[in-house]
Amino acid sequence: MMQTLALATILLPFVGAALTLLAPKTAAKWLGQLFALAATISVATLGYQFHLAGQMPSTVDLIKIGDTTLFGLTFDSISTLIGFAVVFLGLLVCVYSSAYLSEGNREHPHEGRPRYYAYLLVFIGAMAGLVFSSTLVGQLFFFEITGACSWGLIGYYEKPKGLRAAIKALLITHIGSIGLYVAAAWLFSATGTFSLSSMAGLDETGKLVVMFGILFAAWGKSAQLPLHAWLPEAMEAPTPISAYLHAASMVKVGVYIFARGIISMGNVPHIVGTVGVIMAIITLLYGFAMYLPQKDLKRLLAYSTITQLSYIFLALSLSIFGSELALKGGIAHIFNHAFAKSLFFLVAGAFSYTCGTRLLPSLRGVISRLPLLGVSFCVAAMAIAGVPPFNGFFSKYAIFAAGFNLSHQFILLLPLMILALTESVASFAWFLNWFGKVVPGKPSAEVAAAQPVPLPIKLVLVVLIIMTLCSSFIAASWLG
Amino acid sequence: MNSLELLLLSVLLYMGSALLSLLCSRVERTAINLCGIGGMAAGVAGLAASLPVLLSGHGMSANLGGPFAFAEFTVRLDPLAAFMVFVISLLATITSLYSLSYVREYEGRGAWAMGFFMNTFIAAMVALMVVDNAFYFLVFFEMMSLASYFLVVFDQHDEAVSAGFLYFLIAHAGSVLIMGAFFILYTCSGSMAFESFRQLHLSAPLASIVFLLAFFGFGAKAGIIPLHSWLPRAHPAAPSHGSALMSGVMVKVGVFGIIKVGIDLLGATSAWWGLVVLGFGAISAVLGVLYALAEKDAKRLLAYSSVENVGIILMGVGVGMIGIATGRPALGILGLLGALYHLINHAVFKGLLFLGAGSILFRTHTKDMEKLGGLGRLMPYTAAACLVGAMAISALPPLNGFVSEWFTYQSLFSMSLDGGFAFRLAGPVAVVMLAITGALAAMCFVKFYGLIFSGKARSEHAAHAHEAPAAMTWAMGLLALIAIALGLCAPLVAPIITRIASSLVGHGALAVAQGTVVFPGDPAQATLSTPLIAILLLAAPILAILIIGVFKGERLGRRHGGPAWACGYEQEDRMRVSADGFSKPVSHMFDALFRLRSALDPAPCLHASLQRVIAGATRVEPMWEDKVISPIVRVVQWIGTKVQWLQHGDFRIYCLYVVAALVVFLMIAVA
Amino acid sequence: MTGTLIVNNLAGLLIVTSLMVIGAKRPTSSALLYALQSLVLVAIFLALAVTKQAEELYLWSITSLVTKVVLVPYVMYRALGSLRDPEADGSILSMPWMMLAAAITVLASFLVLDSVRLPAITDLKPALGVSLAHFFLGLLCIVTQRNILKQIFGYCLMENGAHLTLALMAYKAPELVEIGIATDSIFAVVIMTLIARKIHRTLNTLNVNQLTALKG
Amino acid sequence: MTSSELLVTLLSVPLACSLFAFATRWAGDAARQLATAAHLFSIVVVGGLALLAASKVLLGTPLIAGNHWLYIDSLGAIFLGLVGVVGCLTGVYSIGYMSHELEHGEIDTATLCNYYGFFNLFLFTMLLAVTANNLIMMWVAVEATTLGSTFLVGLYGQRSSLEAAWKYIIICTVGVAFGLYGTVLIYSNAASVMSQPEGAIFWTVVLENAKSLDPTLVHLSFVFALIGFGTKAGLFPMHAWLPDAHSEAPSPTSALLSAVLLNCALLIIIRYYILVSKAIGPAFPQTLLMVLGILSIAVAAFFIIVQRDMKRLLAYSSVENMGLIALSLGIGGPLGVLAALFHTINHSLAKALLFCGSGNILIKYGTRDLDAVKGVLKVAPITGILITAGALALGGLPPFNVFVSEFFVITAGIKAGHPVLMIICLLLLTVVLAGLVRMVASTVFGPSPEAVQKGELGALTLLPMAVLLVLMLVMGTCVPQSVRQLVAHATSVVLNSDEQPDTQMALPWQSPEQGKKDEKAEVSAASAPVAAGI
Repeated sequence: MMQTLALATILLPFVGAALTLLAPKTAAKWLGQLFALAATISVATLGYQFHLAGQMPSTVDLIKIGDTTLFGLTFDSISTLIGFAVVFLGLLVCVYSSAYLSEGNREHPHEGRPRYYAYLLVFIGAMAGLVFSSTLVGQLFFFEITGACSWGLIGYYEKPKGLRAAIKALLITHIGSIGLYVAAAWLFSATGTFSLSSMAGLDETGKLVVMFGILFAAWGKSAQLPLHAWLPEAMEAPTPISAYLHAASMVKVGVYIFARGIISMGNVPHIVGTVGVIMAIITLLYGFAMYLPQKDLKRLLAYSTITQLSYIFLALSLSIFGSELALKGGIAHIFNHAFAKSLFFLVAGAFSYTCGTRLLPSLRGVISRLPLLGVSFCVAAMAIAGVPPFNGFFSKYAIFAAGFNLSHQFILLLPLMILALTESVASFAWFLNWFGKVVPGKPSAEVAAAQPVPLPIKLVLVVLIIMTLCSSFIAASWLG
Repeated sequence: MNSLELLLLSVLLYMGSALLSLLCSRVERTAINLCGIGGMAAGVAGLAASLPVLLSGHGMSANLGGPFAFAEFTVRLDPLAAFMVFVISLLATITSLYSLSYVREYEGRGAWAMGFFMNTFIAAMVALMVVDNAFYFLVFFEMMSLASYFLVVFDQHDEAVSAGFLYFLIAHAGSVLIMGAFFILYTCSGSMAFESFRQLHLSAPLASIVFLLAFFGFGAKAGIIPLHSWLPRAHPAAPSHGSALMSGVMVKVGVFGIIKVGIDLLGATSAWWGLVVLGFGAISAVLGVLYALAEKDAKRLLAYSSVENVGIILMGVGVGMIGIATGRPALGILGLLGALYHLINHAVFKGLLFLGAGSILFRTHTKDMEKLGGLGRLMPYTAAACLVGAMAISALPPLNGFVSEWFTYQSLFSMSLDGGFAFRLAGPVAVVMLAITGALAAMCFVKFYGLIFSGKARSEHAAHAHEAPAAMTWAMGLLALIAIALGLCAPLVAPIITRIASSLVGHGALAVAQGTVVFPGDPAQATLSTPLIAILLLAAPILAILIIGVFKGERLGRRHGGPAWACGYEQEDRMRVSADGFSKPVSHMFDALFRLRSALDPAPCLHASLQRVIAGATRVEPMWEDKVISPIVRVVQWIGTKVQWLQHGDFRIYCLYVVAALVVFLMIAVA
Repeated sequence: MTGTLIVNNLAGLLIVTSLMVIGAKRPTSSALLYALQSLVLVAIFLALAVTKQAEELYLWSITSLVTKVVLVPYVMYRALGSLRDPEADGSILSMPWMMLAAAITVLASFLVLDSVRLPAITDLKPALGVSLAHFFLGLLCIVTQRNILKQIFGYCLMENGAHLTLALMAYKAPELVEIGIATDSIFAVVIMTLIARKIHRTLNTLNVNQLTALKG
Repeated sequence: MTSSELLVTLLSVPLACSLFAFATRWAGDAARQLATAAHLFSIVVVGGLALLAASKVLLGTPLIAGNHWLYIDSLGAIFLGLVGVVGCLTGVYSIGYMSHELEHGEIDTATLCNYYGFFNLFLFTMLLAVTANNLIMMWVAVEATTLGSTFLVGLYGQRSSLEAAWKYIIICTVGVAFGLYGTVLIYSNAASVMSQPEGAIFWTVVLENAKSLDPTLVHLSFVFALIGFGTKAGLFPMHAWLPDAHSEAPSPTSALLSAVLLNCALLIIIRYYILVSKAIGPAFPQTLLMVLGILSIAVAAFFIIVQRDMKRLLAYSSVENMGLIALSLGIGGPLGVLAALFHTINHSLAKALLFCGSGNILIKYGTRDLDAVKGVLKVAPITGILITAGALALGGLPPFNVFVSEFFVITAGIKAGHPVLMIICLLLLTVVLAGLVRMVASTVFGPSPEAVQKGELGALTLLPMAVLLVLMLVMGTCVPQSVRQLVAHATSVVLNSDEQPDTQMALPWQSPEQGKKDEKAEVSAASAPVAAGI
């Protein structure tokens, strides 16, 4: 049953994508939403089934060559949780897009093309596939599909700059994928299988190679230094896509495979953790510094994504040193950040839609003219900055707690954690600063001339606000 | 219903009314009433929850689980928490009453949202007092800051927004320090529960780090100098009932936190912590009141005065900690008694004064004291209530401010009598500073009252003001009454607070009251009877009036009003005492301290460094493109163009390639 | 004079004729010279056939006679005779240098073959060396000549060299193979000729240097 | 139909049709229809029979026919199948493409007849190449493919196409001539050591006696064969004819050249590889193949990244893919060979698709210049989508097939202990991907030029591409059992061993018992807590 549901979740979007391409242009957006909805229902049912089954982790092999599993599904509390997030957010983005990509859009007035929805659906399916995959090959397979989809979506507007950014994204993540290639191949040559569960049986060198391979791939996808350069440029994408790419899907691929690797390997060499932590901190600080000059809301969010992912890397790397709390915190942060950042991006999109600009200096006094956007902006900013009762705090707290706890054993972690904490405060300040400049006050000319927010956009924003409030509790209770 | 259930009810009422208020955004009047009445009901429930614990001295706790594996939601209503809940509920009840009328000012500007934030703010504070887990403590701490932040920025003008920014930033930074302190404790105990923290026996250096982190973290919230800079900007920006709560209660959360960590969790094991607290308290007190004195803005003045009062409270806390650390429980109890007593007192009179300022603002739309004046006649009830508040805050007996300061004095005296050199030196110094504070505070509030209520109106608005609506005057009246009651009923109140203090110190209760007198543990040292003083104070003027009335009866009737005598000149506006003029001598005297304020202001320095970082980041950002990616692309393309040379068109050369390959491979084969 | 000696000497003659083919100015004379060379080749086949008692080689020589001595030169004579492009005449290497190169090629081929130890050809090593050298000579023609017609001849020379090698080493192979190879070469020549004509018609040149539009 | 009849029919039909098509030029007005009909008949027969033959091989033993001259084992069957499938599809595409060219006056009817004639002749020669067992016939067939296709390359008779045809024929004949030397060396070597020399001409027989061959000569002959047939297979540095010929030929021909012809030459190389490996061990041939392979990939990658001509770019991509196959063969081992064979199939499908797509663009825009072609998606959306998908697939992105085989190559390489080489290879593949994606980005997207009329070219030009895309998807996600078996058998042929890599791929819908078992396990897992609760 679960197997069927998972397969349905993965395949339905692909089928939908094919149909979307074949169907008449006007039907595309409805088909897109329909299939995204179907996938969401499927993944939600899967989660329910999994819950009924007592949340026992299980693995199903699907495609085998001899004894070698090429592709299989893994069900545990992590895959179901993240799976739900990626598919559900896909649905929300679909719904949002149906209103965003219309002639009424002030920044990019045009009706959404079928290929947009097709790419999006494929993206959803690929993400689901990646999340449920029980083998490295499966992960690599869907990893690359997401890369291809991101290419198509970033360059969607067909502007030279966007196309360039798209190629950049594709290539950099593809270079990252080399790590995964090597990891999968190495795993195979050492153990004769691709399944993640066999990673535990590797020798020390094998573990190092495989884990560093995965880490490198993860850096590429999750836009960590030194492979981060694609992400800010990727803001050329239509904003709902940015939301999906940089909140729920693309960048989460990296951290997810890293998390999977750590869980599957069990006893990961500490050097991986050390490298992971150090790079995470460096990226964190770099990403923060890059907040400062940004005037475009989306670019600011891009760098914020980079730093938030650094937190996740930090958490996951800490979990290598044996902290269960860090692992859970990291996973929860994947989940929480997905909703919070989606919200933020979609707010940025709504600004583009209604005001025709998303440059922060020209946005002012949003709350009086566009109250929902103001509230969403605030909720998103606070969630990202980690202020309770919004979700960001809860997972970040766990990460910091785990980090400080570990610093008892590994004293050198202490300064790093303090740096991270400082960054947290500083980014809080920066978001608060922008909040103060954008939301309250007298409406600027652009805001004053804003058009009303369409219903689907409103709906999605409200859902996301609610999720931003309760996702951390969902994650915590689901992960146990 | 037991206390915890009542408490839960209280929080639910706050939250319920807050959420309902959100739903009533279209009918703002309903939202206002809902929030006000809901808040009052919740406040009453809170009072009902805390009173039994206060009176009995027995706390209770419960574990509610929660979704987070690393932190259980534990609630603990111990005497200290009950005391704080009492203070919060008390003020919340009254401000809610006040808000019924006051918030109408904000109709059409999102009054519903204000109600939401207000009640959430209170709910967060109440919850914060009783949670017994570091994680949830921080959650509620931040929620409190968040909700109050929105109150601060509610007016949406630039000053409010930047004040809010500063406020929230400092609060958040403080909470991060607190988080750090908790993390150290967590690392040692392996659990987030406060209970497990209490069981810990940390090494002295580690405990000191924890304490200092917590002290500065909470100190930022309490507004101790030098972490106070947000306070005089944020409090005036908030709506007045919000300021009342922020100033009256929220800053106390900081004090509460210091007590919680320093005494409850860490057990105040090092005496120098107490000295630190005492020192910062004393400095805050003196500087706070000095700065207050120089203010023209009524609410800013009150805000600086909060800094001062927090300083006084902290002096008590410091003495309490020294007492515990040096093994003198009586001193500890006394110090804490002074602190806690002043805590509730300050909540009451500062609340009262902010509400008063709010009423004036409500009617005159200005906070600038230079533009007020003569309101005593136009707003008599407000004036009367403010008079009580001003007297109380100036520590005039028999009002409550006097009692708590008296206890603080007594504890400082006790400390000076005994113990190491440092303490014997610190005591008298602190006493002196407290005395200066008292004197300046009195001056400050003379100015406050005098400029606002006496004399003639200095502006159109002030001239046409009239009494505030009933709900507001009632609220102020209630607070005034409570202020008086807390003073007069000191013999009744002091033992209750003593019980709390002794439960903190972990020592048997100390007798501090007997009959109508209160005394600092030992009646031989000093005694004080506020009822008696009251009688005496009331009796003296009444006696005088009676005498005059009896003997000069007809003269009183012949009195008539006229312009004040101005040496024979016509009355002119500039002859009147101005806010600046009033405090000029003091400003002169303490010029250095005022200059210190601007010299030590880190803002310009921070700003400059921020600009530098931004400039750096602007340069670095394109560097990846310029220095890494473009070169790679260029190199690849360069190689490509070079490789293209291989395919230059002449097929004869192509044939040679084949031959060359053959030759090379043949050589390989043969070799 | 044994059969092998005849074979080896005739093989030497091949080199000379091929140099003449390369050196000839007009395509018609090249075609004639090529027919001459093919005749020598046929003679070698016959000599070999006698020496080795290989009946297959008789057949080979007949087919070669038909195709290489008659058919191919005829085709080329007819088809290429009318094509002239004075600009294309000339070679990168002048004749003396060409000879030197040929010599070096022969020498090198001998050296390479020195290491080969096949019992069947020990006594025919010189011929084998010549065949290899001849092949490379054809290649040399292709590489050095500026006229595309010369390159057709170069191909033919290569073809002859290869054919000789085949005859020396694989004369026992089924006849059909030989026919296939012969057919291939005829068709190759025909097609090359056709294309050369087309090129001349379309581009008005036979110069290789004009055929360098496709690059990169 | 016996295997012999089958093979003879397979070979004779295209030859006959070809001759018929040549003949139709004298048929006047009916020429076009007649030639097209013959062509259609031929390609359908070829496609059907090739698959039939392949399936026969799969089910039974290798087919030997024509007095041992023709031989199809599972290795040959793969290539035969490819010739059949790609030939058939590009044949169908040709009909659409060429009729378009005819209608627009690019060619006349006689040329069309010639085209069909040469097309089928070309098919015939390629079929011959992959079915030949006779070593020299192999060479002859390969040489014949050149001859058959030269006219196709030069079909348009323009300056550049003639130049390309000239270069093509010269370089290939020169190169392949070296192959003859290799062949002869092997043959005479075998003939001299075998008791029955007349068998030495057959590959199968030589293979049986491979152990007794003289090692030095085997070394030499492999070098000759590799260089010779490598020229035809388009390996660097013998590739130089390839971009010219592929880019100048009519697009269906380019597809055929790139997707099938190269493979035919490759098959010969593999045949030699098998022989030589058995005779002197695999180390030497593997080294050479790896060197050629990685060089091809490297050089082609850089060519691709700077290329401005669409078809030349695709041509270089062929070089790159051939290099990858060679590299994989060079890596060796079951996995390496398996990967190489898979990649052969996958590359053929992808490249055929792209060349057909480029043909559509060429017709629409009249140019292949990447700077001039813009907005295909708006002009011809289906073509645009197919090209995009094809280019991504060729760049090695899933869910398409090339990814799978590239992944296997890498896995094989790392398993064989060449991690650094594989990383370099992956980086180079990234460069290739960059080139392909850039091509798509600059052609498919962007605003469409005013001058270009909107609309597709018709079903005949789209259908083959769509079929190819579907095949690629299938090969990328769930490779059919039969193909897997065939490749596995072929691998064992290449490795000269009876042990074949286990490719019994189990898919959930293919093994009902397996699925049921899992479901049962799931049910029991689900019911356990319930039971405990009760």
